Amino acid sequence: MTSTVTKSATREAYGQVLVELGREDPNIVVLGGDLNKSTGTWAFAQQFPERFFDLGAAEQNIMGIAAGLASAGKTVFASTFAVFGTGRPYDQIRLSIAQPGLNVKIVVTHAGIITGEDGMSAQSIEDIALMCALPTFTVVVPADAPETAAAVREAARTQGPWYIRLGRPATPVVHQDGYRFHLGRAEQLKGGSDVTVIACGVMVSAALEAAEVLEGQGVRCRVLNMATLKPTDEEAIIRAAKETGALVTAEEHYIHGGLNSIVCQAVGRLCPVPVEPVALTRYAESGDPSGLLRKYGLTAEDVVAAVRRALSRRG
Amino acid sequence: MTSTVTKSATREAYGQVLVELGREDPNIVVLGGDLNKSTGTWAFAQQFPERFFDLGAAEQNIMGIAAGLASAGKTVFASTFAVFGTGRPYDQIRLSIAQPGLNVKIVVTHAGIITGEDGMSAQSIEDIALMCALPTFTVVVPADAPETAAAVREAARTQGPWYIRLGRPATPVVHQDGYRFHLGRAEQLKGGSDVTVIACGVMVSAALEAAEVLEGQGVRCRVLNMATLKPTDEEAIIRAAKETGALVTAEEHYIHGGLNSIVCQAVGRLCPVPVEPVALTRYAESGDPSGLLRKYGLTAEDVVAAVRRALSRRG
Amino acid sequence: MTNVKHAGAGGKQPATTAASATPAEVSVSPGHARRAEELAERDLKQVARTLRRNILVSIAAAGSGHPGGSLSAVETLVALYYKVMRHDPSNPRWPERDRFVLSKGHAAPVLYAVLADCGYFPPQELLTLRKLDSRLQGHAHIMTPGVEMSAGSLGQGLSFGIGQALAARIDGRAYRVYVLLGDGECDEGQVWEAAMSAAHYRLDNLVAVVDRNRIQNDRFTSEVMELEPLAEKWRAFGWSVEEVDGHSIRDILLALKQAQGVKGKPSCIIAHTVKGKGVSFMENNPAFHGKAPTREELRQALEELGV
Amino acid sequence: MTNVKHAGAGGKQPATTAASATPAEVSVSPGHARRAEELAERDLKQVARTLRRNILVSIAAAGSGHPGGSLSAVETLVALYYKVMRHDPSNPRWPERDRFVLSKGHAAPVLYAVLADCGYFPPQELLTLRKLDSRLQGHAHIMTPGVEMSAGSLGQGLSFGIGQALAARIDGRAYRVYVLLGDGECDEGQVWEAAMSAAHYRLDNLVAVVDRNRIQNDRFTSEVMELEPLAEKWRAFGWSVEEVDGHSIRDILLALKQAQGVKGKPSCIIAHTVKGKGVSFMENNPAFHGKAPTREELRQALEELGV
Ligand SMILES: Cc1ncc(C[n+]2csc(CCOP(=O)(O)OP(=O)(O)O)c2C)c(N)n1
Ligand SMILES: Cc1ncc(C[n+]2csc(CCOP(=O)(O)OP(=O)(O)O)c2C)c(N)n1
Ligand SMILES: [Mg+2]
Ligand SMILES: [Mg+2]
Repeated sequence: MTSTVTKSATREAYGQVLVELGREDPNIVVLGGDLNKSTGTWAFAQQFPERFFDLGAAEQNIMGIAAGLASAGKTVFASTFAVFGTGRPYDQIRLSIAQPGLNVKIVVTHAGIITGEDGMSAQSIEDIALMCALPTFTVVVPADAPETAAAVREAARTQGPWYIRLGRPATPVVHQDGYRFHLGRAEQLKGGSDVTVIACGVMVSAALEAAEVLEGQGVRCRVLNMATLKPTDEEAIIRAAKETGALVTAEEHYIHGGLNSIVCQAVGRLCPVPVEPVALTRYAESGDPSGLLRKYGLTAEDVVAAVRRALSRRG
Repeated sequence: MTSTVTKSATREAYGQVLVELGREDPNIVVLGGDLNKSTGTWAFAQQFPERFFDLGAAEQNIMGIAAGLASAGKTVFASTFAVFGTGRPYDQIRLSIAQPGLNVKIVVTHAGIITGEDGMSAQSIEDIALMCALPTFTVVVPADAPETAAAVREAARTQGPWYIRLGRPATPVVHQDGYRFHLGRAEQLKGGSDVTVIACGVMVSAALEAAEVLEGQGVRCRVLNMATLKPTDEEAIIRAAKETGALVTAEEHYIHGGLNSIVCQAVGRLCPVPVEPVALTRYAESGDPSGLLRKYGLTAEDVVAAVRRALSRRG
Repeated sequence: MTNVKHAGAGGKQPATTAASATPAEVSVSPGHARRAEELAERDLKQVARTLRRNILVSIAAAGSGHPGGSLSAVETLVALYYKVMRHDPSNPRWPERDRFVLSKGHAAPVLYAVLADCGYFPPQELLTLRKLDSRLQGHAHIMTPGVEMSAGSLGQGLSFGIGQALAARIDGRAYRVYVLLGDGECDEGQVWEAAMSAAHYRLDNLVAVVDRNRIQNDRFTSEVMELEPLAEKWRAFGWSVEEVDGHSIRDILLALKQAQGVKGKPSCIIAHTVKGKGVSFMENNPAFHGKAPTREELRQALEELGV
Repeated sequence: MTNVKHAGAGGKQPATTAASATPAEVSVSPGHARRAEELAERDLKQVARTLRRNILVSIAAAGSGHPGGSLSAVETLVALYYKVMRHDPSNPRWPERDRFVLSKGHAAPVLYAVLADCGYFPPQELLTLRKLDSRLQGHAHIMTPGVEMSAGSLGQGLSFGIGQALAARIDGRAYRVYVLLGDGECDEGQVWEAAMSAAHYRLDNLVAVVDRNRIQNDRFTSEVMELEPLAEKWRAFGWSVEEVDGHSIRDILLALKQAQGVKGKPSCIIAHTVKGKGVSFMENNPAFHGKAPTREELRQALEELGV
């Protein structure tokens, strides 16, 4: 990736949209857990104090209150860090929100290992697995700030429980401002017929970078941004499987229960082809984000290597 | 399945072995959460009161205490119902047990929809997804009571965190007493070269029943009992993929993050073949176990139908 | 005191008496359909007996379920649904309704019995409890008309009720929120997270009733996990606390009335009750926390209840 | 009072004074290696200053971290590690050691500073804090010699400590368990689950210290989530409670001694502290909960500390 890449933090985009939504829709209520200056909800809290509630470091209570507010007709955004917004209150999300299908949007920040120096306790690498295991949830992992803004707006418009996964640091922007988000539809960012890389979140820009490198080596690599993990765009996966014959998945998540899992299940049921994973296989540690991405195998070079493996296995 | 099938509850087998282990090893400590008369831990509690602690309905605390005991050298068995032993204390399991890799065995009962009349809140259909998302955990879903006994013994012998998933009602017995459990190795219960059904838990007996039906129709169906979901016996999966060309997975679990997911990931990486799932696709409801299995598509007939689909797609 | 809409028009409904009923039949309170203001204490006691009958009949028909904590909560629900809460069985989602949140979702049979008796659904539906395709789930679920919250995993109802109470504040609505908790349920940390936050936000439109029947799933609460001093815990968490005889409808009504006068903080009513109340062999017996009566036990129980 | 093994042989180690140190250097307490019994109050104050320096230097070197809650806890850790706890830096897993559990794992820098000063690992390693491949993780993790528990998600340490305290009981060992909690951390329900169970099991070998610095992540605790009356909460949960000036080592030692005499129940010490203690612009300033000082801020801070 060249040094002219624009970077922007998805959580900042979230914070901005939340304020706009607050202005447009008096029905929106925001809940936080003593991390509002970090998740982007602070601006909303300042502008709409009567529709903002800080519950402190008590995440189970956040989700239960979110459910109660939703049952009374509110559109609720509940935000904290990914670890504290998924695993900590999982049973509450399941029983109070997912099973009755209430209108709660859990928007978390600081997901993945790019959370960095705080170390493994703070690095959520299993949240996609957890949230996709809730049958009624929509699960979205935006690739960048513009997609975050669009997805948050779509969430506010759509009834039902949503999970949106955001990161801490500024990350490369791959979309234009005003980009339109299509729920449940994979976005083709680059055409190609030799192989397809399906990526989500911060790995989308790595996939694009990898595809550029591969192009220079004569490999026509398709790149799909699978921002909506659930409901899954199986059609796009199958089209890619049929048309390119081999897939690579790239995600900043543990290998179990995330994007690789979803893609492999779709092809297993509909069109078996080789699928090479780029994903985490263990807990990481403290360190700077880019050093961690390198050490734990989540760079553009790792995507290139996976593409090479996939190509060699292509039927 | 003929009416001569023996049935036995896995949780009862667990309770018995726990008492034996308590006698053999003074280092074993058992924790419960006000469900000891249901999980099978009550006999241990009666015989070894100084090594048994009931923490009431406070599952987060159970897991934290388990970790502390393990850090002081104890082999800890922590038991409650599957829902309350996974999702409720997930963050505690992750941080206090999984990340430091402590020697805690979480043995849950009342997993799956066969929990029955208590309804969807009590029916754990996502616990395998959750527990397999913890990189350091061993995850075992025994097929019946003898396998439960053997797996629990193996857990006590082996350092590190384990998850063992048991059920409520008496379920068909497919193994002899004294059966030897091989951690991380799929067990071939029936040979066959046309197709393979890979099953775990209560679906193993359904798979065997289905294979018998299919045999009568001239289909030679291999049956693997994948009791250890993690670490995964990829070799057995790949052998089955290569030798039989099509797979069916059968699990009493939501389709995301369970056995189908694991098998599809393995074939995607190593040997792409069609994989047809038999699994849940939504929350269930109150009802008798067999009625639920029928309504939600987890019977031997459903396995047969999946095998037919797999065969029609076989390369 | 209240603007009870639930009874609708004043027409009587057919009463089923003990004499004419077989154990498998459910009863309807004679006169339940009159305007609730007119219900005298004697009538309410009769309603309570009918509810106990229907709890037992429905659990027996299901073959599983939780009689103990359903029976102990009968008077609390009678006080709320027949005297205090503004609600409308013909419009379960009426925005101005007072809310009742059953946090201890395993006590669904008492809630179903009340809702059926109030007219949210036909009483005969009680016999479908816990059966496949029924609207009456083993643990309360919002699919049932009149049920506010899906429950079953303990400790979650108070948070949910706080959400509803905050919504009332935002929307400037006058409704009040009542949450019923088990005592064993108070083991759960989420209850204390919720308690702390309700005080922080000064939710005086919120009342928690703790069914202090001294028994949880396996054993007595003092054996499993000591809760005392329970009232002091709630007080230290910033709540106004009253302790009452949870089988005296009059006491409960007094405490509920008092709670309406408390300003700037939420109210907790610790209702001292007997688990399995009304059936000799279930009373104070942990074995009947989660076990259905046999047919013979049901017969004996109904005989004791005399309804 | 204690059988401190940590100091090992009595040899002195090279002292680094403020005058000679650049901001990036860590200090070693002059005389820390003498037997702790001999450490006078004046020496302990010097140790505290050194620890503050090392906290700031290590966080500044890392470029991120949590100075506020590390600085407020210094005196508590000094009292425990230098005067009260039996521990052996050359044998971190000594089975008879007293346990210190840092529940508020983000305050790892104070624990690392203490452990390094005691000799668990070389003080220079403090400069690797939060860097790739370091043993000093951003939140305390058991990979570090002397760290009992992996932390970082709040609310989990008291349960962990209870497990260790129960193990002591089972094994008939005399060790005691000390758990340090943040005040904001007390929002977490797990803390109250744990508190209830520690009282139920009468764990008089367990002490919880709450660092009552009145600030949590974003703001003051009274703004985010009111905790008062905090002492009454712990009392209502069955604990013996003392409140002390958490920057008076003498007061903390007195309370710890008193806790040793409490039988049949666990002890809670509420240590009233100042978040960011010792650095004027960090004191009582929520902004320095989780922000590293700039190079210039570090210089100024070290100047203020005079070490
Ligand atoms: C989170 C959770 N843990 C455990 C259970 C299992 N359980 C069901 S009822 C019960 C006992 C509840 O006791 P209490 O709250 O006193 O209810 P009551 O006596 O009113 O029936 C338990 C532990 C549960 N439903 N949820
Ligand atoms: C479960 C959980 N929720 C939220 C956080 C984020 N967080 C980190 S520190 C902190 C504030 C803690 O305040 P306090 O316990 O008072 O710590 P101290 O003032 O001693 O630094 C929060 C909310 C966390 N680490 N864990
Ligand atoms: Mg009770
Ligand atoms: Mg604080």
